[in-house]
This record gives sequence, structure tokens and C-alpha cells, in this order.
Amino acid sequence: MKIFGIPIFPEQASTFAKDVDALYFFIFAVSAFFALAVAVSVIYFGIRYHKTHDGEIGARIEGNLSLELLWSVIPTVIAMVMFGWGASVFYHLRRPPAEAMHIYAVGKQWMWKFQHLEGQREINELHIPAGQPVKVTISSEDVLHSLFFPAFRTKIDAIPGRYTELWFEAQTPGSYHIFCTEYCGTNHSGMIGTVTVLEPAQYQVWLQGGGVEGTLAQRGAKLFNDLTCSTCHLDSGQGRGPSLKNIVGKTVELQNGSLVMVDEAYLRESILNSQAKIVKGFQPMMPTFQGLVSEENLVALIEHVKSLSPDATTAAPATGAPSAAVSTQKPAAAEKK
Amino acid sequence: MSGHVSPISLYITIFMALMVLTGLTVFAAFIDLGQFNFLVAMIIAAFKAALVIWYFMHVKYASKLTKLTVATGLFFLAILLGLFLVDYGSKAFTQLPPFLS
Amino acid sequence: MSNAVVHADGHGHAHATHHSALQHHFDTMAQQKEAAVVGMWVFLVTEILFFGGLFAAYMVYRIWYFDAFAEASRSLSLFWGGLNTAVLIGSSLTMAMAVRSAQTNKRTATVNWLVLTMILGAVFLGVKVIEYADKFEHHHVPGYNFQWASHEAPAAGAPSTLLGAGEHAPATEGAAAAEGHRELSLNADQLQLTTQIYFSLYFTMTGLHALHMIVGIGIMLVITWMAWKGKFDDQYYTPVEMAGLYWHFVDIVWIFLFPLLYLVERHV
Amino acid sequence: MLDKLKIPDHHYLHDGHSLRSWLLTKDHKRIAIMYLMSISVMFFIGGLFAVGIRFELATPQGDFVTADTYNKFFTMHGVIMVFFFLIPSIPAVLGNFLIPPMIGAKDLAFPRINLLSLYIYWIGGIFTLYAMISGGVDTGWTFYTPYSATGSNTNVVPTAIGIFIAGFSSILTGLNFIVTIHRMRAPGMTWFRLPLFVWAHYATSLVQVLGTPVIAITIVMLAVERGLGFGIFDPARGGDPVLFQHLFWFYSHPAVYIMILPALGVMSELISTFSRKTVFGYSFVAFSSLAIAVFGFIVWAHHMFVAGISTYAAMVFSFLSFSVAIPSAVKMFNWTATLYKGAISFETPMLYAYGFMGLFAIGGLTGLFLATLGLDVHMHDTYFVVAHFHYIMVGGAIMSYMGGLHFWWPKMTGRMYSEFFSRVSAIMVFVGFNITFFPQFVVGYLGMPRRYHSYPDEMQVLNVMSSAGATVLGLGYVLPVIYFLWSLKYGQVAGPNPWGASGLEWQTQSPPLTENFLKVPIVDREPYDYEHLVAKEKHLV
Ligand code: HEA
Ligand code: HEA
Ligand code: HEC
Ligand code: CUA
Ligand SMILES: [Cu+2]
Repeated sequence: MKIFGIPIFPEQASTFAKDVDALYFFIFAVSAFFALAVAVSVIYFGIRYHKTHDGEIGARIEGNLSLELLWSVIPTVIAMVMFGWGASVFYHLRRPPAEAMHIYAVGKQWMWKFQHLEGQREINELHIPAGQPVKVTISSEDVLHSLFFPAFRTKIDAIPGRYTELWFEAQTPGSYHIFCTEYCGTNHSGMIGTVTVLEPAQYQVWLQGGGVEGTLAQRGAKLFNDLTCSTCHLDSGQGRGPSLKNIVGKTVELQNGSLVMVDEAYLRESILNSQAKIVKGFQPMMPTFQGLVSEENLVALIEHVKSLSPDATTAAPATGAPSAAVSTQKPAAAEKK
Repeated sequence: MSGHVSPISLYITIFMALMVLTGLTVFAAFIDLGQFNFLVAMIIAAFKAALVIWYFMHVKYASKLTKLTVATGLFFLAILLGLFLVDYGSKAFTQLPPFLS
Repeated sequence: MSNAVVHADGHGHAHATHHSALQHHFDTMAQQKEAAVVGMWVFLVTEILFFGGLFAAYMVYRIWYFDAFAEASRSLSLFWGGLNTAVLIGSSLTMAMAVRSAQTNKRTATVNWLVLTMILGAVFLGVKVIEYADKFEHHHVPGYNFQWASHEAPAAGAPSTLLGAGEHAPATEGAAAAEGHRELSLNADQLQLTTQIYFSLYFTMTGLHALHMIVGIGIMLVITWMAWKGKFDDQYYTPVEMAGLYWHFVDIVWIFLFPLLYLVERHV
Repeated sequence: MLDKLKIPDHHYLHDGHSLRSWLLTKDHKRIAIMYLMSISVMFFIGGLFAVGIRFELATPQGDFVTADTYNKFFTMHGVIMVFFFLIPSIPAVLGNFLIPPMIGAKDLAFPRINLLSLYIYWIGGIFTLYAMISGGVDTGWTFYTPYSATGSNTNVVPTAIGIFIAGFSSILTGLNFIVTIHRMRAPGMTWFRLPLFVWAHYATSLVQVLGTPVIAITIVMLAVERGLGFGIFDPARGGDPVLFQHLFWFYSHPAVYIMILPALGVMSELISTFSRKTVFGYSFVAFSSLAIAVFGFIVWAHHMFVAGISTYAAMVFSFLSFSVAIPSAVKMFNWTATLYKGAISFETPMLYAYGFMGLFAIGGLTGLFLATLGLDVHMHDTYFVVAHFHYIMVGGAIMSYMGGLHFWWPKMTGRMYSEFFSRVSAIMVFVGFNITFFPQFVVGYLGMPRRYHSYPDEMQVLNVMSSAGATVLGLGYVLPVIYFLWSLKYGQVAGPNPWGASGLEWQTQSPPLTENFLKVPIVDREPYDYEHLVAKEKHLV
């Protein structure tokens, strides 16, 4: 929305935008009501009861219990409505639908790197189709960053050593800002970009274009060879390591008897800190790849492993697992869905 | 006005109790109580601390205000630790110690 | 412009005999002492929350990296730790006795008990020096060429290379298993990382505790000197009592640090 | 009657004239004056950084200073304004000066500790200023890890140590107030006869004493991590950078109530005095201060909704965040009700009080936007947040501080300032303030992130407005310096009670004696008793 050509309200380009803005206007209205109520009474009293002669004093009014109760209870009720509404919008913002298209983002001083499953890689630019839920899984290579899409009304911090995620469903084709909103050093304000929402058909065209070196999973497959993973992980299951076929979405039994659900966080941990959880029946002989695979290559590897389980519906990564997180007991039960 | 003077015997008793409890806490650490090891250790430590506060630090004989001050400190410590657990206890990757969950 | 709210009163400077230690803005010694006690306790409350921040960090990481904490804690010497606990509790007793002597007008006894308390404090610090030196020797000081090698395990600090990895990894009868340890879910590399967190907390916690002891001994030097000069009597011994409260508090911190740091998991 | 007034011969300012008599004083009033001078200097240093910020943001390109310099500007602006200006402002100046006379005491409980806290403040301040001159810091006032631990190569540790030191000053002030309020009240001065200013300071002191140690230990952990290479928050060793945020906000959220509670206390005095009426619902206003102080400790993670805390924790903290709004609302409504059937007049302090009512309402209500989960996701770390806290801290706290300063200035110095210029400055500040910060709400919702050295072109108009407003605002703050200094010599003699106020501090001469009162007062009536005051006045004439 613009006044005299000056934008004063951000575009509504996602499904959330309407939800968030509705909430905004509700709180705005409540606030305006209370602010005006206070301002008007204060000004009115100031005029009406203006002191007229020296030595005049106000009426002796000590207080009034029912009034006090009234103006404690009413704000409490209103505040609870705000909380409830806000919480439900938030819950929605945090729950990506299962069918969401998946994109990886890595923050790094001072750029955003995006990777599509189909293999496209973009820096400070992101192309997505309209009308399709998109889930972005985010990590950071150095310090904190925060991925912010103002037109979609959503953001989340990028935290080194962990995955966080956000999702949205863009609706209106066009180009919108991407900002980094967590202060990250010198060029924090330069860590910006553009997200381009395309009609689904255009998006398909965009996907075809450009010299892409295979899909993300294909790149991962190559890495799988280059990093010698393939020497141990044979599909037959006869190698030194377990077969990685069809493991995603299943539970694996560990040496100490506990069960673990195979999701992205688990795969990440298995690669970076292989011996955090030892699969039953195997030796803790897999080397640690911490420091040897970059965040980008890591997501490629994970994508490759996931592609080995074609019919798995990917479990959401457990938010915020530190890379060396250790859990000895129950499987890392994802937040209760 | 010189405040309460505790008998020497009381101090000696408290001292002995503290030593015994120290022994107990070491002993308890060597038997496998599963998750309860931690709980036991903390209960013993809290008990020792209470003895020191109550007798050595004369809170037993101190004004209500002093008692209230001590309680306030502990209350806010509990807020600090407790609300930390609200986040860390509910993160997907964190297991609460079973005796808490 | 006199005012009805302000009346003349028989309060305040009406008393003929003032104790020499009564400050001008207090009315009575009782008021002055109570102010000091409450003030000291408020200060100790700040200390509770000061260490509370550390305990919160400790709590988080202990839950996350319990195994690393258990392993690292086993490397501490129970003997020295236990001895120090006893020493510190003993010093609390002598401190309580010092206050009691001051309360009962026993000048020499006060001085003696205070000196004894300081000696015990110094013993504690001496033991801490031994323990710290041991950590330096074993490369257990985080940030300063930290190396976590648990017993016979291969030089875990060396990052396992891709090629050599297979050879490195110990077979089933790992060192730990042979000693009858509970199955660890961490390998050497992870221990290398996460025990560092333990030792970072260890040094911060014990270091700050030791700093408090040093300050305490400093305070006590002054108090002892004052006691020696005969500044205290059964009407006025507040400084001794304040020093006592402080010292007991430092003792309490250790009462918690001892099980948290030394006794994470000993039963294996 | 006015021409008969003259400055009394004996008062605290005349109790020794040497520098030594000031530097070694144990008089709470002299210490307050020295605090006043120190924090004013700090305010103008912090303000100059703000000028730098606004100058840079007048154009979108980021062409006035380099990005690094800009980052240092807002960091040092935030650090100085928060830790060296606003936290000590009302408590250490007005609280220090007024609490003893308000409760009928000769001094605070621990005068030497009071002086010590001033020295500690100076040491901390010098430390921080030194760190700034010798290179500055660029982490933001929040010092988030891992950037502060490993990313930044500026003077992080010295600055943090400066804050650490200043923290002890704050703790000691709070400790002193608590004990004083408990133990030093004059005969008859029961808890429910205390001025609400004192209640507010009591609540503030609780926060200072309970919160500040946690920031101290957090700084220690940051320092050992950065300085000695310990790993506590280091993600490379499995540490949790978010843990730092928890610890930081455990203090820094309650700290915002260190800044606002004393301001709320000043407000109660101003509203009552200038409507010549007792505060409506005294006990509710008194207890709401305590409630704000306590609830303030359970809401901190509302700064971390998108920082990677669990969804469940976010909900709990959002819910709890609304709990502070209720006692704040109670206060606002009670002040409004106080005005009803009052005898209201608009001297300068009351102008500030009116300004406060509007600006604090907006600042507080926008806090509700931020506490609402679904909205904070969009608004977090945008200029909406910047506008929110400036509305509270500048529009609320500083307005109230200025109001209080104008109110008690005649008590502190014995003289009046220029009524005309003080009104002009009050209006300039109010107008300038709104021009500066209202556009920031808009540009914030538009999506402009904070701590940005350059920004998209389409946001320029709103930013220019903001920069222009800051100029008016800045001049509005310079004016009082001039007329206050002028008043010291040429101001009209004020007399003991120029406003006809009811507090005990007005029942003694201005400036007061070193011991505050000739005789220890005995209190035999409720606070804010204007009937009595008038009756007495009539009796005298
Ligand atoms: C003096 C300082 C001060 C004060 C008093 C407050 C008061 C409040 N603040 Fe604010 N805040 C800051 C200073 C302050 N804040 C700062 C500095 C930051 C940014 C830090 C940084 O990241 O650098 C911040 C950030 C901040 C955030 C984080 C935003 C983000 O980074 O994403 C949130 C979120 O909940 C918040 C909420 C609140 C709330 C609910 C209050 C409440 O206490 C407000 C209560 C007041 C009212 C509600 C108004 C009066 C009531 C009425 C007029 C009646 C009507 C009321 C109802 C209907 C309920 N604040
Ligand atoms: C008490 C606290 C306080 C106070 C009083 C102020 C006062 C002001 N602040 Fe500040 N501000 C903060 C606390 C405060 N601020 C904090 C905590 C941050 C966050 C920092 C961070 O992100 O880490 C912040 C951040 C902040 C930003 C965001 C920077 C960014 O995110 O990139 C901006 C931008 O406009 C700003 C502006 C101002 C202005 C214009 C004033 C004005 O009110 C200042 C008015 C004063 C003067 C102007 C000085 C006096 C006048 C002169 C010396 C005369 C000469 C001047 C002229 C003629 C113009 N502040
Ligand atoms: C030296 C042999 C070896 C190499 C090289 C190796 N692994 Fe492994 N891997 C193992 C063994 C043995 C296990 C089972 C024990 C365990 O869980 O640590 C394993 C387990 C895993 C698991 C968990 C499987 C499950 O069923 O839960 C994953 C995922 C994995 N490896 C991926 C990789 C990837 C990706 C690479 C290459 C970057 C790789 N591995 C390289 C030996 C190896
Ligand atoms: Cu990346 Cu800011
Ligand atoms: Cu807050």
C-alpha cells in the first residue's frame, strides 16, 4: 500500500500475510482504543478540572475497588485474546505441511545460499512457484543470521550447528525482499536478496534453464563416492557399514537398545558425529566427517541418502539439534505433532 | 543486644552432621541409583546448605526480614532454573531426566 | 516555615551515651546492626543469582552431554575434592567460633579462630593449586591445547583422517568396556569436544569460587587486625559477623560444586 | 511573598566547597548531584552516536560512514544509553537525592557504599569510554554469541568488563535502597504512608539486586570464552549460542523495568502534585510496581521467539509476557482517574507528565504487538522494535526523568528555571520525538531490519522524516542544559515548597540541610494530603 508513492504497508504475497495482518489490525484497533481512551480522558480532565484559583485542591477520592477490578479484568481478558490468536497464527507458521516443496538455505557472512532439490543453486536469489507450500531448512556456517521474507511475514534465525526451518505459501507472483535480520557483522545490511515468485509453469521453465550439474541428490551421489562413503555402505548390506536403502522415516535400533527415528537431524548427526549413535550389529568404525563436509555438501549428501528411500515422507528435522547432540535414551521424539 | 549466642556444642554437632553428610554423598555416588543419583546428591547438598544457613549463619535467630530475604533469593533462583527447563526441557533434542518427565 | 508534619521528638540524639561505633545517621546500635545484616543478606542474594547463572549453564549441558560430564568428572580426584570439602566445612566451624568469641568479648580467641579460618582457607586454595596444576599437565585446560585422552584410548585429539579411520577405531573391547564402564554413546572425537565444555564450566565455577575465597581471606585479614586492635565487643562485632556470613556462603557454594563436579557418575 | 524568600545560609551545597569535600562526601545529595553530572555527560555522548546513526540513515546508500563505523555507532549508542545513562538515571539521581528526605531519614543506610557505587560507576564508564576510543565495539548492545565470542575483532571484552563493573554500581544502589526503605523510615512513616516514588524505587531495587548478577556472570562466561578460549557457548564444540541469549535476557528484560519503574514512580508524584489530589487507588499503584518487578522476571524469552527456542517455550513466554501488561494498565488507569475532579495546572513538570502518558501508552501497547507470537515473527528485529523501545525509553522514561528533574530542581538548587524556555523545550521534545520515532513503526512493519547501515530506496522518505525529527529532539534536549545552568545563578529563589506539594521532602528548606531535617520528623498522616496543606497555609496567613 502506498501514499503519495511512499510505501507504508508491505505487500501481501503469502497465505500468512493475510492472517498476520488481520491479527495486526485487531491489536492495532484495541491499542488505538485504549490509547485514545486514555488520551481523551486525560485531556478532557485537564481542561474540565483546570485549576482556577490559588489554593484550590482536588476532591478527596481515595479509590474504588470495583473500578480497580474492572480495569484489571478487562485488559486481562483482552490480553488473553491477543495471546490466543497470536499463538494460533504462530502454530500455523511453525507447522509445514507434509507436501511442502523443500529448499535448503545456508547463511554465511554475508550471503544466502539456496539449494533446490532439483540441483539449482542460487546466491541471494530464490525462485519459487506460487501456490505451492515451500519449506526452507536453514543452517549457518559461521555466526547467527536470520532469514526474513517481509512479504511473506515470516522469518527464523540461522544457527550454526543446527537446522531450523520455516515455511510459507507464496501467492502473488513478483519479486520481494529477502533480508538478514540477525546482526552478523560488518556487512549485515548487505546480506539481502530477492525472492522471485513465479507462476508454476514459469517455475518449471526456470528449473530447466541454466547449466545445472544435476539435482541436489545427484550431486550428493557423486559426493557419496568422492568421500568414500560408498566403500562401506553397500546397498547389499554386506559392507562394513549398514545399507542406507530405505532407512529414512523408519526407526533404527541402536547398540544400546534404544530406537531412533531416521530423519534429517539423525542423518546429519550420523555423518558429522558418526559414533553418537551406533547402529546395532555394527562397529563404531565410521570416521567423523565434522569439518570435512561443508554445510552445502552436507545437505547434498542427506538429500542423496533420502533419495535412496523413495517412498518415505520425510520427517521434519527436529528443530535445533546441535550437531553433537547426544541422546542416550528414547528416540529424539520430534516435538509432538 | 549482642544477638543470640549459640552453645559451642551446637556448632560441633552441626559440623559433625556436615561431615557425615559429605561422607554420605560420596557413598551415594558409588551406588547405582540410576536417575536418582543426581536427585540424592542434590537433596543432601541442599540439606547441608540449610544447616549452614540456619545455624552457622544464624538465620534461625534472625529477623523475619532476613528470612524473607533468603527466601526471595532462592525463589528467583528457582525461576531462573525452572524457566530454563521450559525451553530446554521441551526441545526436541533434549530429554528431561526421566524423573522429571 | 515549620510544619505540623514535622514534630520535635525525643528520638535520635537524645540518648546520652552513644557507642563509639554508632554512625550519625542511625538512631540505635540495634538499628545499625539490623541494617548491616539485611544489607549483607541482600548482597548474598545477588551472589546466589551470580552463581545461579553458572548453574543454569551447567544444568543445560549436563542434560545434553551427560556422558561427557560423567567421563570428565571421573578424571577429577575424589581424594582432593573430598579433602577440600572437609577443610572448607571445618573452616566454617572455625568461622562460626570466631563470631561466637567476638559475641562473648573474647578478643584473643576471636583472633585465633580467625587466623585458623584463614589457614584452612589457604589449605583449600593450596589443594586447588595442586588440582589445577594436574589439569595443566593432563591438557585438561580448555582452549589451551586441550586434549581429552581417556586412559588407554588412542590419541583421540588427533582428528581421525578418512583413510586411517578404520584402523583407529578400537574394537569391541574398547578401553572403556574393559574397565566395566557403562556403554558410552560418545566416541573419542565427541568427548574431545564436549568434555571441553565440562572443563570450561569446571574452571569457571571453581575459579570464581576460589576468587571468592581469596577475597574472603583478604577481608578476614582486615577483620583480624581490627579484632587484634580491640575494636569489637559484645555491643559491636558486626564486621566479624558479616565476614562470617560471607565465608559461610562461599562454603555453601562449594557444598553444591562438590557433587556437581566431582560426583557426576562414580558408580562404575 | 516571593520577594521575601532567600536561599538559606546553611545547606548541603555550602557544607564545604573544596573538591575534596565533594569527592569524599557521604551525603546522598551531593552524590546524587555528581551522578547527575556524570549521566548527563553520558547522555550527550550516547546522543551524539544517535546523531551519527540518523545522519547515516538519511540516505539509503550508506555513504556517510563505513558499515563498520555504523555498527559501532549503534552498539555504543545502545551500550551507553542503557547501561550508563538510563539504568542509573532516575534511581541514582532522583532516588538518591529524594528517598532519605521522603522517608524522613538523614541519609541512606550505607553512605559509604553509596559513594563507592558512584566510584564504581565512574570506573566502569571510563573503562567503556576507553574501549570505545581505542577502537569501539560492533556487536550490538546485546552481545550475541557466537559473533561476540569469535566473529568480531573489536574491543568486546573491555566494553563488557565496563558493563560488568557498572553493574556492581547498580547492585549497590539497589541494595542501599532496600535496606534504607526497610530500616530508616522516620517514626510514623508506615509502608502505606510512603510516597509512591519510594514504592517504585523499592521495586526497582529488587530487580537490580536480583537481575544484575546474572548479566555479570554472563559477561564472565563471554570473557572466558573470548579471552581464554573456553567453550561455553561455542557451537563448534557442541555449545549452544542460544544459551547466551537466555542468560542475557534473564537480566536484560527485567532491566527494562529498572528503567521504567522509577519513571512510573515519578509520574505518581507529578500527577498528584499538579492535580492537588491524592493518587487514586494508592495501594493498587503501589503493589502494581511490585507486580511488574516480579512478573518482569518470567517473560524474558519473548526476545527469542524466532531464535530457535521450542514452540512450546515460545507459547509459555508469550503468555507470561502479557502478565506485565496488566499492572501497567492498572497504573495508567489510576493516574487517569487521579485527574478526575482534580485542580489541574500545567507547569513544566506536568507537561512532561502529560507527554509521558501518551508516549508510554503507545510504547507499552506496541509491546503487546511484539509479545503476540504470530506478529513478532514478522516484527522481530525490525524498526518496529526500535520504535517500541524508544517510545518507552525515550518517550516514557526520559520524559518522566525530565519531568522529575524540573519538579525537584528547585529543591535541589533552591532556584527556579525559566518557565518559558522549559515549556518550549518540553514541547520541542514531544513533537520532535514523535516525528523521529513514529515513522519507524511504519518502516518497521514494512520490513526494514534494524542495525542496517543501508536500506532499500523506497524506505527513504520515512527515514528522512525520522532524521529530521531527531534534530528537533536533540535541540530540545540541549535547551534545558542552558536554562538549568542559567538558573543556578540567576534563577528566582524557589522557597521550600514552590509547587505546594505534599511530600516530606518539601517540608524542609531548599536546598536542604546536610542532615535533611532540623529534627527527625514524626509522620502522622497519609501521603498526598492536600487538605491539610491548605488548612495550614490558611492558618499561617
Ligand atoms: C524501559 C524499557 C522497556 C519497557 C518498559 C518495555 C515494556 C514492554 N515490552 Fe519491550 N523492549 C525494550 C524495552 C522496554 N520494553 C527494548 C530495549 C527492547 C529491544 C531489545 C533489543 O532487542 O535490543 C524491547 C523488545 C521487546 C520485545 C521483543 C521484540 C523482538 O525483538 O522481537 C517484546 C516482545 O514481547 C517486548 C514486549 C514488551 C511488553 C509486553 C512490555 C510491557 O511491559 C508494556 C506494558 C505497558 C502497557 C501495556 C501500556 C499501558 C496500558 C494501557 C494503555 C492499557 C491497555 C492495556 C491492555 C489492553 C493490556 N519488548
Ligand atoms: C535510553 C536509551 C536510549 C535513548 C535515550 C536513545 C535515544 C535515541 N536513539 Fe536509540 N537506541 C537505544 C537506546 C536509546 N536510544 C538502544 C538500546 C538501541 C539498540 C542498539 C542496538 O541495536 O544494539 C538504539 C538504537 C537506535 C537506532 C537503531 C539503529 C539501528 O538499529 O541501526 C536508532 C535509529 O534511529 C536510534 C535513534 C535514537 C535517537 C534519534 C535518539 C534521540 O532521542 C537522541 C537525542 C539526543 C541527542 C540528539 C543528543 C543531544 C543533542 C546534541 C548533542 C546537540 C546536537 C545535535 C543535533 C543538532 C541533532 N537508536
Ligand atoms: C569406514 C567405513 C565407513 C565410511 C567411509 C562411511 N561409513 Fe557410514 N557407517 C559405517 C558404519 C560401520 C556404520 C554403522 C555404525 C554407526 O552407526 O556408526 C555407519 C552408519 C552410517 C549411517 C547411519 C545408518 C543407519 O542405518 O542408521 C549413515 C547415514 C552413514 N553411515 C552415512 C555415511 C556417509 C554419508 C558417508 C560418507 C560421507 C559414510 N557413511 C562413510 C561405516 C562407514
Ligand atoms: Cu547475516 Cu545479518
Ligand atoms: Cu523484554
